[in-house]
Amino acid sequence: MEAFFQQNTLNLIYLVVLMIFVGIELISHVPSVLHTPLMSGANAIHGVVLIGAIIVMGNASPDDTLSLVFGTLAVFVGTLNVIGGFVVTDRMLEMFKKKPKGEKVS
Amino acid sequence: MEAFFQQNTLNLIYLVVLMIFVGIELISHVPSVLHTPLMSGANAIHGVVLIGAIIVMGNASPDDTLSLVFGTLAVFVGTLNVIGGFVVTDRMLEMFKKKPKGEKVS
Amino acid sequence: MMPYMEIGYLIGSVSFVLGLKMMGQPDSARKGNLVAAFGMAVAVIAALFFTSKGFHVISNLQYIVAAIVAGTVIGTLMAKRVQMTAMPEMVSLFNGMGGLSAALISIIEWRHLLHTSASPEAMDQAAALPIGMYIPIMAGLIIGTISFIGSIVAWGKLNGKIGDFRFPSQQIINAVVLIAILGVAYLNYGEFNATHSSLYFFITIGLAIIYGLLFVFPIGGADMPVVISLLNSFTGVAAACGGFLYQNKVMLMGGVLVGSAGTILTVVMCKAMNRSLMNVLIGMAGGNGGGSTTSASGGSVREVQATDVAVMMKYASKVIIVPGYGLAVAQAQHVCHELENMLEAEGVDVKYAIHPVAGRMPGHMNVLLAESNVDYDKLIEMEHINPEFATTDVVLVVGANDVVNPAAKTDPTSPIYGMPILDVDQAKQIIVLKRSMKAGYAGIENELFFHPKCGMLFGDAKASLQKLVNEVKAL
Amino acid sequence: MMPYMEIGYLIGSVSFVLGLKMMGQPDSARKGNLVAAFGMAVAVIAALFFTSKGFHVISNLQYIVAAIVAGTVIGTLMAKRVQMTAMPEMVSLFNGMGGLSAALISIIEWRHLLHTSASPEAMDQAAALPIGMYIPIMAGLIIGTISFIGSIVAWGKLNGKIGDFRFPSQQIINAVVLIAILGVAYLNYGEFNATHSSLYFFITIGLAIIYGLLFVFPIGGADMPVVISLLNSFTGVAAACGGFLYQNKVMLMGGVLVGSAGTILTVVMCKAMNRSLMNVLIGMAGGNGGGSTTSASGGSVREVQATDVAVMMKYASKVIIVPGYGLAVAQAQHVCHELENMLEAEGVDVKYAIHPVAGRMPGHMNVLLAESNVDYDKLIEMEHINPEFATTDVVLVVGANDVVNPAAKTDPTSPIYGMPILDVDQAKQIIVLKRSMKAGYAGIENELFFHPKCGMLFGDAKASLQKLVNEVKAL
Ligand SMILES: NC(=O)c1ccc[n+]([C@@H]2O[C@H](COP(=O)([O-])OP(=O)(O)OC[C@H]3O[C@@H](n4cnc5c(N)ncnc54)[C@H](OP(=O)(O)O)[C@@H]3O)[C@@H](O)[C@H]2O)c1
Ligand SMILES: NC(=O)c1ccc[n+]([C@@H]2O[C@H](COP(=O)([O-])OP(=O)(O)OC[C@H]3O[C@@H](n4cnc5c(N)ncnc54)[C@H](OP(=O)(O)O)[C@@H]3O)[C@@H](O)[C@H]2O)c1
Repeated sequence: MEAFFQQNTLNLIYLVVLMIFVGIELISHVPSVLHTPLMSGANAIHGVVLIGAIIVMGNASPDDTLSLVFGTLAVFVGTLNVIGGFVVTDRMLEMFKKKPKGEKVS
Repeated sequence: MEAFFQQNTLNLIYLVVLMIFVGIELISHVPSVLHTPLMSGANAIHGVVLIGAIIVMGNASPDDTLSLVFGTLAVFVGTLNVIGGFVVTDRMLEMFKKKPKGEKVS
Repeated sequence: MMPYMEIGYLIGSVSFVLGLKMMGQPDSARKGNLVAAFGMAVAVIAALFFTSKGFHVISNLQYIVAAIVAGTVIGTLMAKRVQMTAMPEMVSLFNGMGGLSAALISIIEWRHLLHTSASPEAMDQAAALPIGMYIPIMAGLIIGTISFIGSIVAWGKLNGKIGDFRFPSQQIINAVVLIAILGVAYLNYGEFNATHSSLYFFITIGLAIIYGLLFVFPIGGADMPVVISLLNSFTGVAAACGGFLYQNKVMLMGGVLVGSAGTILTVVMCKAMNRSLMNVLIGMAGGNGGGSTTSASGGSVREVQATDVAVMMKYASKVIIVPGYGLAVAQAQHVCHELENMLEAEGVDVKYAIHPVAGRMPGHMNVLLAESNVDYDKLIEMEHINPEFATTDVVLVVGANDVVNPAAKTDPTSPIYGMPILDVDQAKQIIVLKRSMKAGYAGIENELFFHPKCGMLFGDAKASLQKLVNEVKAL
Repeated sequence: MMPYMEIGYLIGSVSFVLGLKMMGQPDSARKGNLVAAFGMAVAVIAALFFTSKGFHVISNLQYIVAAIVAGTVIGTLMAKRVQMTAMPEMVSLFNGMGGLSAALISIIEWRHLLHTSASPEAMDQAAALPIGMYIPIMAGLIIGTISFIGSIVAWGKLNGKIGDFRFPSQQIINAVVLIAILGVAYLNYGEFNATHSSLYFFITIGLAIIYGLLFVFPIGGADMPVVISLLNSFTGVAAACGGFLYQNKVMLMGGVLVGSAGTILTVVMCKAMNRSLMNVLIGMAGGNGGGSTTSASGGSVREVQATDVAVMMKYASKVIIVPGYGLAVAQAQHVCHELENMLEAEGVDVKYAIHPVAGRMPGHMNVLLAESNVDYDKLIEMEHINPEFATTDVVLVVGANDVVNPAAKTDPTSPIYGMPILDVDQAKQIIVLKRSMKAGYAGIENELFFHPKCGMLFGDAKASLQKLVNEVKAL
């Protein structure tokens, strides 16, 4: 419990709490036609796990094959998540381009 | 510039940025009749400066009269801000109590 | 051990956000205020009795507690005593107190900085003034002072103690002063040295005070709500500076939250009366220009007698009352409610049309009428009432002007063009209660008063309404 | 030096929030997506080439870059190739990849933890396993795995590879498995020791896999959008765990943001089809029940011929097309657009009535019809089109069922009771294109089909529409 409350952990907790608020506020006022693109966009964003995969690779010693293999795989699938996610989202949103204003959708 | 980017300063920057988002999101969807109570409520919240005044007093050495005087004054006015702010806000909002639902206002 | 202080601050910060969120919805607004207050209490207790090391009573507790008690008592009294309609003044005053507090903190911390740097061992590298502390200290000082002085002026204007006061090329002067402040503050840093730099320090304070005055003086009294909201966010930023200085999260969170929320709120308020923040700041509120009894387009006004109006209303099936700033000035909300009741008793359907910016602060009319216990369901927002005017026999405009000015729709040159208004001209009859032909807040003439359907019942709103009440009784 | 890495991460985090915010408004949505993508790029570069100490190329760069390039190429291809209507599958698949990545990271970090703790100097206090690292590692592992497996199953269900599969008392079993996972993870911690604890570790993984399967198997294919959105937020949390593990802010921010946004989104989606998340999770989607040709209330259906319908429409002055899931199944959007054009050419006013949850994902119909270049202004949202039915001659219901089912209004016992529907029964004539009398997603009968005004044109939507096109041409 103590360990859990180290100073820097506390910082992170602040960030987490605030971010939760942000997430909630951002989504609660969204027109329903945008739900799917939003889901897809969010899906791309959590591809940030890729950063973690990169860090892992950075720490892996070149002789620790298993870590390297898993790490590379992690980077690969992470990238799939990011790139695929953003591209799919973009394609979905392309559909909305012909929209003149924003009324009809909301 | 460097000094400005110390690790913990960076943490604070994250907090600041997020909080700005939160503030904006929270207010942008508010019915106009609530503007004044909100202003008043926010006014009470920044009374948190009182904490600073308390910290100052805590650090002031008992023989440093000027600090003590100013510090005490700071605590006093800070408290005015807090208490006065919350009480006024409450009185304003009291006005809305008879409201059944939330439509007419929004 | 657990870092109770940190946790206390965390609770505080979260309840601020939560509280403000709840304050944004009519149903939970009041609870939200309590939530925020609770968070504040927790944070204060954490500051008084804990350090990150654990339980530890703060030194000089006696003074602190004394000050807190005094502040609580006086603050509560002031807040309880104040007239509903004087609330904005109150808010402004309390806001100023916050700014003052921030400024005082900076002054003390500054002296502290001097001494530590002046101490022998620090002497050699005296010039090395920790910028990480210097910036927040000075920022807190400057912003705090401006917000303090500004709020006091705003307060004075609202209760009429201080009038508007414009001077040539004020923007330039203000800009100059602002730059001067930064310049001096910079010098103060560069020339830092335990002894004489304090001079620059005091100059900075002086300039900040001057800026505070110049900032608010030119702004029209009616725009004060906007200004207060702006100063409000200033104080927030000042508090946030303290947060940086002490790396104290609850101060930072609370301060920044208010800083950003306050700024948005200011913008939203301006939008609601369709003015740009810029206009407000450079004091472009059209001061009340005198009015004439013949319109530009040469029509003339029809004056009516209380008796006729009373008859008209008593035998109407539907009456809509349009309250405006004048109702507040005349403090006529109670007699207005009385009239409403009597008409209702006569079987007349009476409603109030609430324009979002009627009066001088958003929600002014709601607050005012609620005070006289008007049933909340009778207060209808603009967008909902506008369709109803067509089916209304009599519209009673009580001390409202701009919010029923057709120019907002018809005259692109008008300063209020584009502002949504109440379409009273749809009704069969319009009766306007005001003292003269004088213009309202926007300082422009109102074609409506020259409309054939429209009759003017001149006189103080309270007096006129009283007459109406008596007449209706008499009938 | 400046902590470029930190700044890069900051930029990343901010653009995530900004991007998601922009994605929430139709006008800025697309830009928002790019903003988020930009932020991601910055963060990745920061991770590759900087440390908090400054510029420093990461080790094993070659592998990393190779993997990234491969991922980019393949990811782009997959995303570009996929059918508009298969998008949800794609999203689900990519979401699974994210989960897998998180799980792999945890596995590696875990082995790392073992070795360091197993190292001689650590041996003596081997039991002291840093919980600050253990919790995020295990959490990342478990959540990541569940979300990986779950997403794959969802993907399989959406493209029909995997069917629904319910088993008795699944909730209890799921709960048990979940508890087991936590239990084993706890043992794994308690019994920590460089050698055999790995056993528990693998058991945890196994259980997580099982849970992932059990979690999604029972859920009806039609509910997959909701489930994907939920798994989406899971993956977010898994990424956030990484953020805790490495005290890496951009991972934390991005992860938490998606975690919270995803959760809300899930709830909102359920609301839109007026189901509770609970129902969805315990797989209470009414599977397609077989239908009858005589209604409970004993009415019978009227079957119509393409010719008659063609005539009807050609000489109508206003036709509204109600697209539904069937349009997507039949891939009939293009021929539908063709029909629309022909009618327009005949001077008929044609519009589309878009129900918020028509199809199988929100916006499904918009996406589908936009693909066949239907003019966006012709797609009218429910609340705007409903008033227009009264003035409509022919409503053409193409593969829609639940969204036009009057039971939602009339029958409190109906599972869709309370869901807002399109009031097609206001129109003069209703023509329904579907293959049989089978029920729709909600698995309930539709009184509308027995309505005297309503004629059924049985057959695959695409075929039927093609017939109509030909008939209209022929006339
Ligand atoms: N609500 C806000 O947030 C806010 C804030 C700042 C400014 N404003 C602005 O304030 C204006 C509000 O419009 P409004 O129609 O409510 O007020 P108004 O346009 O300012 O008109 C008020 C009218 O009431 C009359 N009046 C004053 N005292 C009176 C008394 N004792 N008895 C009877 N009549 C009296 C005045 O005419 P006589 O002098 O002839 O009696 C004046 O024409 C808008 O322009 C709005 O933009 C609003
Ligand atoms: N939009 C979302 O986010 C979402 C997500 C999940 C679930 N849902 C649910 O899905 C439902 C959507 O309603 P809906 O009316 O669009 O669809 P629906 O109620 O599921 O009905 C679709 C109808 O289309 C017919 N059909 C299927 N294939 C066809 C084909 N090839 N040609 C012609 N007709 C075909 C089917 O009847 P036949 O088999 O007789 O042809 C079926 O009755 C709602 O209940 C909604 O709650 C929506």
